[in-house]
Amino acid sequence: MSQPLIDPPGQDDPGVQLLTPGGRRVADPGHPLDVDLPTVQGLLRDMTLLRRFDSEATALQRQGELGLWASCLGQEAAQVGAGRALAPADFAFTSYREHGVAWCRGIRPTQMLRFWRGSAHGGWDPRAAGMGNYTVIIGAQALHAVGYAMGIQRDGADAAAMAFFGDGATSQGDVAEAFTFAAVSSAPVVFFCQNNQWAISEPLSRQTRVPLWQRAHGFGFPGVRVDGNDVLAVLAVTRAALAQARAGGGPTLIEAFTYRMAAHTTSDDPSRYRDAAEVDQWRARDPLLRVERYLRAEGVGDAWFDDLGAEADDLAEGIRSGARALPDTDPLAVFDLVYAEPHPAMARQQAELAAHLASFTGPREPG
Amino acid sequence: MSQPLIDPPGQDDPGVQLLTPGGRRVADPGHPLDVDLPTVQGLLRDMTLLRRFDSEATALQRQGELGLWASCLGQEAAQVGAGRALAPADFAFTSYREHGVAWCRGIRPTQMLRFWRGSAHGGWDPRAAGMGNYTVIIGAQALHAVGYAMGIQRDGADAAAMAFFGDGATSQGDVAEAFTFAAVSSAPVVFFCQNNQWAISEPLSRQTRVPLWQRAHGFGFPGVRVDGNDVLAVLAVTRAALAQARAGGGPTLIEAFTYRMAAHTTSDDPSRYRDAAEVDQWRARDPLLRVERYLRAEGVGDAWFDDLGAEADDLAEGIRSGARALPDTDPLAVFDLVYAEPHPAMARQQAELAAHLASFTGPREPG
Amino acid sequence: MSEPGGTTTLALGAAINAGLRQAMDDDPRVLVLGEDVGRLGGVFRVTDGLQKDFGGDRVVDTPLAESGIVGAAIGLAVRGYRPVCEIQFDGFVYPAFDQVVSQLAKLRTRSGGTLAMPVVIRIPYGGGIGAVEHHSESNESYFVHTAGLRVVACSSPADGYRMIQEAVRSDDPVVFYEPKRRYWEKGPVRLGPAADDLPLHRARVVRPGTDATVVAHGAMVRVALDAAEAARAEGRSLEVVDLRSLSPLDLPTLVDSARRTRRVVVVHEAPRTLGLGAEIAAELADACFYELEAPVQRVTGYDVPYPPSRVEEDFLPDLDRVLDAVDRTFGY
Amino acid sequence: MSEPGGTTTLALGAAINAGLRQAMDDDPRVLVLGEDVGRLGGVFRVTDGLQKDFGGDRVVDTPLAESGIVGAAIGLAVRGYRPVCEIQFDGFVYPAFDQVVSQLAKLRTRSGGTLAMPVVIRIPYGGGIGAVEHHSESNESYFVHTAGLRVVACSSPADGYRMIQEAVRSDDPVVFYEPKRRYWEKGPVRLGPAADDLPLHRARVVRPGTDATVVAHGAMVRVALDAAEAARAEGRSLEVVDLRSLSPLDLPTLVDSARRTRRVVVVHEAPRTLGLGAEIAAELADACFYELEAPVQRVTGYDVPYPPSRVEEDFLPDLDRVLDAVDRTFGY
Ligand SMILES: Cc1ncc(C[n+]2csc(CCOP(=O)(O)OP(=O)(O)O)c2C)c(N)n1
Ligand SMILES: Cc1ncc(C[n+]2csc(CCOP(=O)(O)OP(=O)(O)O)c2C)c(N)n1
Ligand SMILES: [Mg+2]
Ligand SMILES: [Mg+2]
Repeated sequence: MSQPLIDPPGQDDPGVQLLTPGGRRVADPGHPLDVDLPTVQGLLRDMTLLRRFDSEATALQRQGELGLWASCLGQEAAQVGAGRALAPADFAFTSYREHGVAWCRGIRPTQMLRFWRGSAHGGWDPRAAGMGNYTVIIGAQALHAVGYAMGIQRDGADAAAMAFFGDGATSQGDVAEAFTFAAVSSAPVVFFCQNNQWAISEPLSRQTRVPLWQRAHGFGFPGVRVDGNDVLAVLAVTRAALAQARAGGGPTLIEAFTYRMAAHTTSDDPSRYRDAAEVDQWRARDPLLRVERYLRAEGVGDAWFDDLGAEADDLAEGIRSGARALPDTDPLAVFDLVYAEPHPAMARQQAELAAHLASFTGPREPG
Repeated sequence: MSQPLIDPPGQDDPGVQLLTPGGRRVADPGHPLDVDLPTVQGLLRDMTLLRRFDSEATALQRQGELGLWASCLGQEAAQVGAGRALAPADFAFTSYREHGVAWCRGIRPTQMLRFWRGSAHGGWDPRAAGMGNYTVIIGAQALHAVGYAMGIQRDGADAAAMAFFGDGATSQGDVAEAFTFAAVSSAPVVFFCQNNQWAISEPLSRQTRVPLWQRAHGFGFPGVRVDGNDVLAVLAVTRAALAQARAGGGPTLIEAFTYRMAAHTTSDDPSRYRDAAEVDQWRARDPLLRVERYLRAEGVGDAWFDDLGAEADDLAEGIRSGARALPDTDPLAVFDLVYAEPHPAMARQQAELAAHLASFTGPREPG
Repeated sequence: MSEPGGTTTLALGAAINAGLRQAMDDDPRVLVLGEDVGRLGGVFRVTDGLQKDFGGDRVVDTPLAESGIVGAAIGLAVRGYRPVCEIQFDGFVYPAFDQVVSQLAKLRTRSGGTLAMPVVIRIPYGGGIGAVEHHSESNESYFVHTAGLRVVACSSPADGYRMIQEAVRSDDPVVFYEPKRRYWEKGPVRLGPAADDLPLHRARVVRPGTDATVVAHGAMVRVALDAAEAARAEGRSLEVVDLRSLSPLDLPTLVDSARRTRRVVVVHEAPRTLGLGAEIAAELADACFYELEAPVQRVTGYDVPYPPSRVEEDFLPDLDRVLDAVDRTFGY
Repeated sequence: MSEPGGTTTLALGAAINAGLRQAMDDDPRVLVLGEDVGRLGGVFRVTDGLQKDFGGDRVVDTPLAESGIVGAAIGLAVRGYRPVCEIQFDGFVYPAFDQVVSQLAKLRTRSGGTLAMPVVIRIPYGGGIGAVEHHSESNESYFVHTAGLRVVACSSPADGYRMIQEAVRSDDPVVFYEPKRRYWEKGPVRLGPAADDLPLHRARVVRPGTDATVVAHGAMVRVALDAAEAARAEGRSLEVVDLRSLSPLDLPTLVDSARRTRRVVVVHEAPRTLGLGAEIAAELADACFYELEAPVQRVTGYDVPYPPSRVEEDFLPDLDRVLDAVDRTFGY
């Protein structure tokens, strides 16, 4: 009986594009974008520092300083374009891979690394940052974004919520429920799906047989595919969707068509399931390179790029030392985090663990 | 901020129609149907007996013989049209309201009433009937249908599965997951959504802002709306979808546009949330009346209708006496149903209950 | 109803309704979310009239999706709201299980203590109303076992009125169990503020006694009280403790009672295996090892899916089974 | 690997793989469903090579949706298949909770005993591997409390190989826990049929002893054995019982051991409140009221969300906590 895998149609349509892989600025009448050169430089700076952070984190994991790392290599434009489209009053709910969004929200790399080092489950105050902590359970955060957006509606605030998730996540019931809740309440929320073509070892064809942006139409709101490796296009499309949401126009689904260049995480071995040739193809569509080409064509010279390189080196150095210096959670403090109000079991068990830890003089036997 | 409820567009489009409310046979080139008069008579017979069963069950509930009843009044054409489209080798997974489908699968009314009387959770052998037991958890059965269809694929069998659910159910994550599983595996399954406009007190606009049949397109398979009060149209559309599924053409979503004429269940009071005028409007689109008109125009005379009336009277009488005679589950037998293989706790607790029950001489105090 | 501050007589459902109304009056950030909670007022009418008085933005008829309800409530809580979710019947909470267990319960910890989750999940629970499958379950164990949640059950109109307000005021997520078969039973309720009330997480000795303790919650409190009354005829004095808080358990009150009576019976509708009785038995065996004259006895639902309604009375703990268990504690 | 029938040495993960392969060889209606189970062979490689050898129809990479996986498995079971679902990590089973608890567990009862549900749900569980949130949970209590399910946990390669085959052969749904931190630990495995093996739902005394009994399952069996070894140095003889079956519990074996040693410690990673220790303590207190010299002691995870990995060792039950608990049983 075996059903052949159906290739989701439109795999060769990259979506809305404002900057070609070669670095040529193109116009899309439906998606105007008015950016000056310093803004574009700022975007490349974000992406460059993000990529450096990412490679540094991968290295730190290899050195045993992190327990795990989920690389965003190749997805910098999607994350920075979307992240920079967010206004300070907006709020982002993400999965575990959106380091670029966190970067744009002003969260420091070392704050992010607390999670990956195993020092804490979070690493920042979501309300202060305007971004929730990493969410590992696939798709769960989409509903949080919708609920938050329903709160924005009730506050009459000029703001929007944004939910980030992957292509695999679109299969989860929670994401569909989020679409329904958002649609019927016209909530000011933007769904930003980074279709990086893979969910660990499963290609997109295991999740859908049509392009993901089309999913939105079945729920009654617009869906759009954007070249996720084109930071300008992502910025334009996301800004427009957020503006529409804030203005009461309801939700939009953005499919950022991109590619996971690295392994799923540092625990993963993609050679078991995908061809190097596929990765090579996508290398030609590198999100940073095209901006560099564009900027150079616009006359930005070596000096600026050298400065940026130096800034990246400094960042990397700071991350290395910062990560190693990250304090572990005090085991006894764990009990204080669970409940806002006093709880007898927490008090009892905290005392129990304190006594247990105090009983050690030498090193402990592993369990 | 309050968002006005958006009326799902297309509320005035009844979908594919082959028989007008006035009883006129119309052609739809995309949905041919070749039925002879006896077949149409058979469909009206099914619907008439079903309606009589339904009203009898409502009466039995009022008399205290049933704990609850979920009427299918107004939905007879949707259920009988779909039920008669099923082939013997097909398999139906339904919610709690599809008495008409069960009827078509040869399940006897008294078997169905075991559930509503509180005598048993099921009432028939699903494999023998080609239909699963009533499913109360909204949407859960959609996934069972897809799994069953995946089994059909593996068997290379010429059969299809069919999932029945309501408009409200389309909001459940499980239904969306079923769409995804069916789409990516091209499983031979037909999703049959009876949009009866209400989910208890909630109108359709609380579940969607576009017509439900469109939901399918976002998942990559066809969706179609059919006049759910037109048994011929339902038969034609469902037959075609089932044939396509059996032939390897994958899933279809059918939205049967209909109306819940009665309360949600006998526990419900719809006067709290909907206008009698709305119900009256739908009365004009009665699914039985139009077939009667058609048959009379085709020359079917009073004698046939009288016979049918008499058959319905007999059925009702049989249901009344049959329902009262339904045996309750033996409480001790409950323990034998839980596991297929021996289980010490079942044995122990069965003995415990047996001893407890044996200890009573007179009537027991209520708990 | 009488004046605020006065005492009136209300059925349990109406008392919770009054408590919710008070909570919404007190704090504009309290919202009610659920299926049919608006115009219909909920299938048990516990939210009756609230949408009319507080509007559709504060009393929201949601799409039919429990994960969606709880997930949206979490987002609303992040935004500073205090949502009260209604799950229509006990058996319909499972589609929301991931949002409850992996999100709601863990978000404060995940956020390093920065995000409070003042979300209440109301669940009408338990059997005895002649309902079809999934409408009679007692699933408190799942939530009691889940770190990060608080779980309570009310048994009387007075407690229903007070406890729902306290649950709404709590900055932690509270699963709030309502014994649906008692919704229509009436009792005195003192409306208005009552600073001197028993805290939410304290058990209450609802009938003092000396010979054995019967521990119960929700609908089983009445069964325990009836058993105590019946036992009195036989010359036995039973103490009845209404747990009220299932998580955390009020162990000091339980231990105190057990030490005094030296015999304990725990009653609940939930299945026996890993029902609350297991935890109470384990704790009391530990805390009162020398004091207990007999092992803690459990009178519970059986380890089977809740049975069809025509035989449910045989499966629900009743007065006779409670008295039998008390007898057993005297057999050691 | 050696010849079928011979004894070979395998890691736990490889042993379960071999058992699955055997089960698929034995019965063409056995299917494997899950995320990444095909080409990748699962994130722990437990299904490695199965898709290659049995094809994509029998080893199915599903969409990323756990409710979908279990729901589809139920439909396949109705059609006569015997699906083995892989849940990638313990913390990802909750989205499937409704399908497991309201459907899988109840369908046989609902159908009046006509529909068997031979579905296995494999869950790599527990901590100690330095993982991020949701990857280290021990959530067996939820399923042990659920009537209609069977729940087992393997602790050794030999058991992994046998028990997975028995679980697949069972006509009831089985939740199959695999202690992920032991996947790479090796042990002897006798391949091929073994009719004389211990039945699936029997506990095993893995180390006989006389002074106290330590009850454990999964990864904690090794901790218990290490504790027993350490105790021997202090002159104490600990018996170690590997539960293997968590539901039903093998009470006769537990009661027998408790009556002999008169002191019992239960060890598990799951949180304390309503962890399995509660049920075992309640049962043994009842069955061995006069025999126990001390209340059953529980060495468990704390009632907090599983902590960040850099401190997880402080939270996992370890040799010292087990020995402390044994000491406590001698303090009565
Ligand atoms: C509910 C749940 N199921 C399974 C997993 C395991 N898992 C982690 S990431 C992942 C793939 C996610 O793919 P996608 O949504 O495309 O995001 P990406 O990793 O590509 O960014 C899976 C299956 C999980 N974290 N949560
Ligand atoms: C998971 C779940 N949530 C809630 C309910 C309660 N409930 C029973 S029927 C119903 C409305 C269903 O509406 P719809 O799907 O349109 O089917 P209809 O009753 O109209 O046939 C609700 C909310 C349920 N049975 N299961
Ligand atoms: Mg992906
Ligand atoms: Mg409906």
